Amino acid sequence: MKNGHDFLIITNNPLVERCLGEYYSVEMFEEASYRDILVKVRDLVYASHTLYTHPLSGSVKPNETPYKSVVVSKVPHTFDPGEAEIIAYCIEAFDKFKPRGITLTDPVKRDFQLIDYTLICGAVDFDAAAGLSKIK
Amino acid sequence: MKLELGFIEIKDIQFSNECKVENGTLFVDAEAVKAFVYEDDDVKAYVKSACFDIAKPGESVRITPVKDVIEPRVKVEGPGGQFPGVIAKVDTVGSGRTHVLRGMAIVTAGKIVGFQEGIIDMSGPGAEYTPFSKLNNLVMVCEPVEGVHQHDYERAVRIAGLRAATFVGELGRNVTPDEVQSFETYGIKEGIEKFPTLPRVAYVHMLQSQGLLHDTYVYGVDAKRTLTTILYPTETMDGAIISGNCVSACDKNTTYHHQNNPVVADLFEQHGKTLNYVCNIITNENVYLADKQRSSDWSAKLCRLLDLDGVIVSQEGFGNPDTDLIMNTKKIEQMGVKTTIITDEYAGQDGKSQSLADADPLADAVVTGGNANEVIVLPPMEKVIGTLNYVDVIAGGHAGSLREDGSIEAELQVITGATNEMGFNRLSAR
Amino acid sequence: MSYRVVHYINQFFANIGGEEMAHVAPELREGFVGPGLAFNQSWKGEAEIVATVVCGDSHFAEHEKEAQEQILAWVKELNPDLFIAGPAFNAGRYGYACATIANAVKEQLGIKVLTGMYEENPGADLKDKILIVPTANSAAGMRKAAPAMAKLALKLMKGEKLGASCEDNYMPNGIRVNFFEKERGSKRAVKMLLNKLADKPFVTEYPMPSFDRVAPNPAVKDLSKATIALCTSGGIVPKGNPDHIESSSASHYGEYSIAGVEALCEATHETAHGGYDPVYANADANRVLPVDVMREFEREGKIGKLHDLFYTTVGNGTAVASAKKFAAEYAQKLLQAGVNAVIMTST
Amino acid sequence: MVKEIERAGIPVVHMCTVTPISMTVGANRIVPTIAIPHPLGNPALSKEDEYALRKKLVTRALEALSTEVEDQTIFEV
Repeated sequence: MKNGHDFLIITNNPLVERCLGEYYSVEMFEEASYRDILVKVRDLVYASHTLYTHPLSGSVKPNETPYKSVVVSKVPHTFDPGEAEIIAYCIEAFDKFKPRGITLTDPVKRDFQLIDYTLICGAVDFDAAAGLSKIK
Repeated sequence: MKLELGFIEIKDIQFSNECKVENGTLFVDAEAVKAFVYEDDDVKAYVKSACFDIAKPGESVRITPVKDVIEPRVKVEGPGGQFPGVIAKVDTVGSGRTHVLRGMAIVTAGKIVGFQEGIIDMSGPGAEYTPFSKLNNLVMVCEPVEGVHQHDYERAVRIAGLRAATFVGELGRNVTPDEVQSFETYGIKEGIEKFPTLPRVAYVHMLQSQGLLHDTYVYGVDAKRTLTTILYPTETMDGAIISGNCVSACDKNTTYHHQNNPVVADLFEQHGKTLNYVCNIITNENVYLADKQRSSDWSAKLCRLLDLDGVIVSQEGFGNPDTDLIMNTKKIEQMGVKTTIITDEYAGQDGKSQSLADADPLADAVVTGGNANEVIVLPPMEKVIGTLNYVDVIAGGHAGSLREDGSIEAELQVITGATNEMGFNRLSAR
Repeated sequence: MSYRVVHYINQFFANIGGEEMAHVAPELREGFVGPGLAFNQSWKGEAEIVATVVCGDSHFAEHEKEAQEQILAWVKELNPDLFIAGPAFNAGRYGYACATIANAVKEQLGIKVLTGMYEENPGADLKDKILIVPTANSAAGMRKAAPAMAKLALKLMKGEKLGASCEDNYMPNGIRVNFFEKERGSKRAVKMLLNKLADKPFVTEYPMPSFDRVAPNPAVKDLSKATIALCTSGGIVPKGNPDHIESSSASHYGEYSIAGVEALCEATHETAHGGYDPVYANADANRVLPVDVMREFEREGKIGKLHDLFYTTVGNGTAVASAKKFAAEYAQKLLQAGVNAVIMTST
Repeated sequence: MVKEIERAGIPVVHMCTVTPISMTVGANRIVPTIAIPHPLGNPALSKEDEYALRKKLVTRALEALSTEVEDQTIFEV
C-alpha cells in the first residue's frame, strides 16, 4: 500500500467510497457523470493539485462505464503542465465516443464499479480483495 | 539463446474417444481435456462447467464473448515447460526445442463480467478482421459457480485455458514436425562481433498491467509489479508471457499474440541481414503516473545502456497506455535511439477525432492498426458458440446493436484482435 | 446515359494567354476546353464535360465575390453530377481559385466537387473541406494527374464509398478511413524503422496532430481603426442558454450579438460552463468576456470598433480541445466580417 | 482554438490563467489572467477596483495585439 497521506480520490463510484473511504480521503460525487469527474479533476490540476493516477485508467471505454475514480493530491503543490495536458487529452478522448443509449442493469453496474475499484486499488497498491471482503 | 520451433500443421479438429495428432488432424476427447483442466484447485472451486465445441475456418459460426486465445505447444527438449511460473515450473524458457500445433488454437469463452466482450466470426466480413477466423479453434465455454468473485473467476478461467492448451500441446510431443525453424539472438559482445556493421535493434514490448481483467503475467509475475526489464526474444516465443487481459477486445494481446508476437517474428526475419536483433525490453502500463514515469525512464535507460540504434515500440489497450507509449517514445528518442511505434486509433465513428489520447512530435514514425471506432455490420451466423447476451453492452456496441435477425451493427472494437497493436494484421488507416 | 461534369480552368489552360491575360472575367463555354479532353478520354463515355468555366486568375483573386456568384449561378443552372477544377499544379492563385470555387459549389449547391494540385499549393489549405488529388508541381505532370483525378471523379459520381486517402489518391483530409495494407503492421514497422535508421525517407501512417505551429500574424498597426472581436472558451451565453450549449459536452458553438450592449450583467448573461465554479461568471460575465472595458475603449477611440458578435464555446476549455473545428469555422466568419484582431479568453 | 483564428490570418491574443496550456495550444500572444473561474475579474475587490483590474488586463491584451512577435510570447501584466 502506497503512503496515501496526500491522496484524494475523486470518484462517482460507491464501491470506492465504501471500500477505500476508511483508508483514504475520498470525495464522492454521486450524481456526477464520468465526464464530470474528469472535469473536476482537470480543475484541481489547474489549481496545482498533483495528478497521481491516469484519468483514463482501464481499457474500458468511457462511453461504456459510468464510473470513474482518479487520485489527486489533497493539497495543491506546483502546477504541472504535463499533467494538465494529460487530463486535457482525457476529456478530449472522452468526447469522441458516442453515447450508447443503454440502460445498464444493476449487475453490470456492479461489475463496472468493481473494475474501476480494482484499477484504483492497483494504482495505490491496496489489496482489492481484502477491501471487498470487509464490506461483505 | 537458441530456440527451435517444430511446427505441426493442424488442418482439422475432430472430437473422438481418443486424443492424438495424426496426419494434420487433432483428435480430441473433450472429457479428457476437461478432466485435466479440472485438476486445478481454482478451476475446481470456481468453474461450474466447461463445455467444448469446435469452430473451423469458413463455417457460419460466431464465438462470443471471447476471453483468451492460446496456441497449444509442448517443450520437447531443453529447460522449462509451457507457461513457466503458471503451469510449468518457473525455469527460464526460450532454448531447446518446442513443438507447436500450428493452425489451431484453444479459445476460452463465456461471461466473466457483465460486459464481456470479444467476437470471433469464422466467416463473413467479420472474419476478415480477426486472425483467429483462419484457425481451427477448440472452444471451451466456461460458466462460473454462483457467487464467485470476478477476480477469482478470471484467474480460474485463465488457468483453465492454459491447462487445456497444455494438454493438447502435449499431443504433439512425439509427432514429427512439418517444419523446423531455429531462432537465436546473441550476447551483447558476441552480437557486435558477429554483425559489426548492422544497426542494433530491440523491441520495446509494452504489457497491459492496470488491474483486474487488465493484467499480463511474465513468468507468472503480475507485470504491474515489475520494473522494465530484458528478455531474450525466444523467451517470449516460448510462453514466458501470458494474457490476463479481457478488456478492449480489438487491441488486447491474447496469449496467442504473445506466443506468435509478429514484431519478434519480423525482427528475426531481418536478424543478421539488415539489423542485429538484440533483445526484447518489456515494460508495463500502470495506472499510477509515477509508475509510468519510472517504467518509461527505465525503457529509455536500457535502450541507451544496450547501445541500441533503433527500437520498435508496441502498446496494448485503449486510453492511458497512449501516455506510456508517448512517454517511452519521447524518452527513447531523446536518448538518441530511433523509434517506430505501433498503435491503433480511436478516431470516432466519423474518423474525425484525434486518434490517440496523447501525442508528441518525436513520435514521427507510426504504424497504425486502424480505427477501432469504425462501424461494421456482421451478418447473422447459423451457430453461436457462447452467447449473444452481451452484444449491446460491450464496448463498441450500443442499444440495438444486436438486431432481431442475429446480425450485429457495432464498432470494429467488438472483434477480437481486429486492431492489434503488435501489428499482427494488415488492417491500417489513413 | 453518362454523368455530366462542369470543369473549371484558368486563362492559361484555356489557351487565352499567360499572366497578361489573367484579368479576364469568367466565361462559360460549351463542352470541354483544353485539359478537359484528358478527363473525357479517361471516362470513356461514362462521364462527360458538358461545360467549361474559364476565369482569369487575377480576376478571381481581385473580384472573388462577383466571380463566385456568377460561376455559382451557371453551375446551379447546369446542375451537373460533379464540378471538377484544375488541376492547378503549383500555380498558387489558380490553386486558390480551384479550391475556393469548388468549396463554394459544394457548400452552396451541394454538388460533388474535386480538384487537383501540388501539395504545397496554397489552395491545398482547403484539403480538409474538399477532396484534392495531389499532383506534380508543374503542368508536365498532366499526363498522370488527369487520369488520377478522372478515376476518383468517377468514383464520386457513382456514389461509391470513399476509401482511405492513400487508396483513392486524395490529400489526407483529417478523416481516418480503414483499409487493408499489403503487409502486416509489424513488417511495416520493421521497414519503417530500417528506413529511419538509414536516414531514408519514410511516411508515418499517423501524423501526430496539433503540433503544427501557426506563425504569429503581423501586429495591428492602428488599434483606433481596428475592429476587434471577443471570443471565449468560457461558455458565456445569453441568460437561459437559448441554444442549449451543453455544460458538459460542447457539440456546437454560440454566436451572439452584443450590438448596443454596454456591459454584460447578471440579468442578461451567464456561463454554460460545467467545469469551474460558475458563481463568479454568473454574477458578472464581464469577468470572462470583458464587454464593459471594450466599450469604454471604443468610446475613447482607443479601438475602432468592438465587433457586434461574440463567439463562445464551452466544455473542454482544455488545451487540445476538439473545439478546434468550431474555431476554424467562426474564424472564417470573423474574416468575412472584416475583423482585424481577436481577444480570446479562457477559463 | 486560438491557432485556428491565427491560421485564418487574424492576430489573436489569448487571455488565459494557465499559461502553459496556452503555450500548448499554440497561442502566440498570451496574457496571463487572474483565476480560472474569473480570468478577468476578482470578486474579492470592490466593483471599481475590479473594473480597473480588468481594464489593465485588456489594455495589456491590446498592447500584445499591437506588438510584433516572432515566437510564442507571454505578456506579463
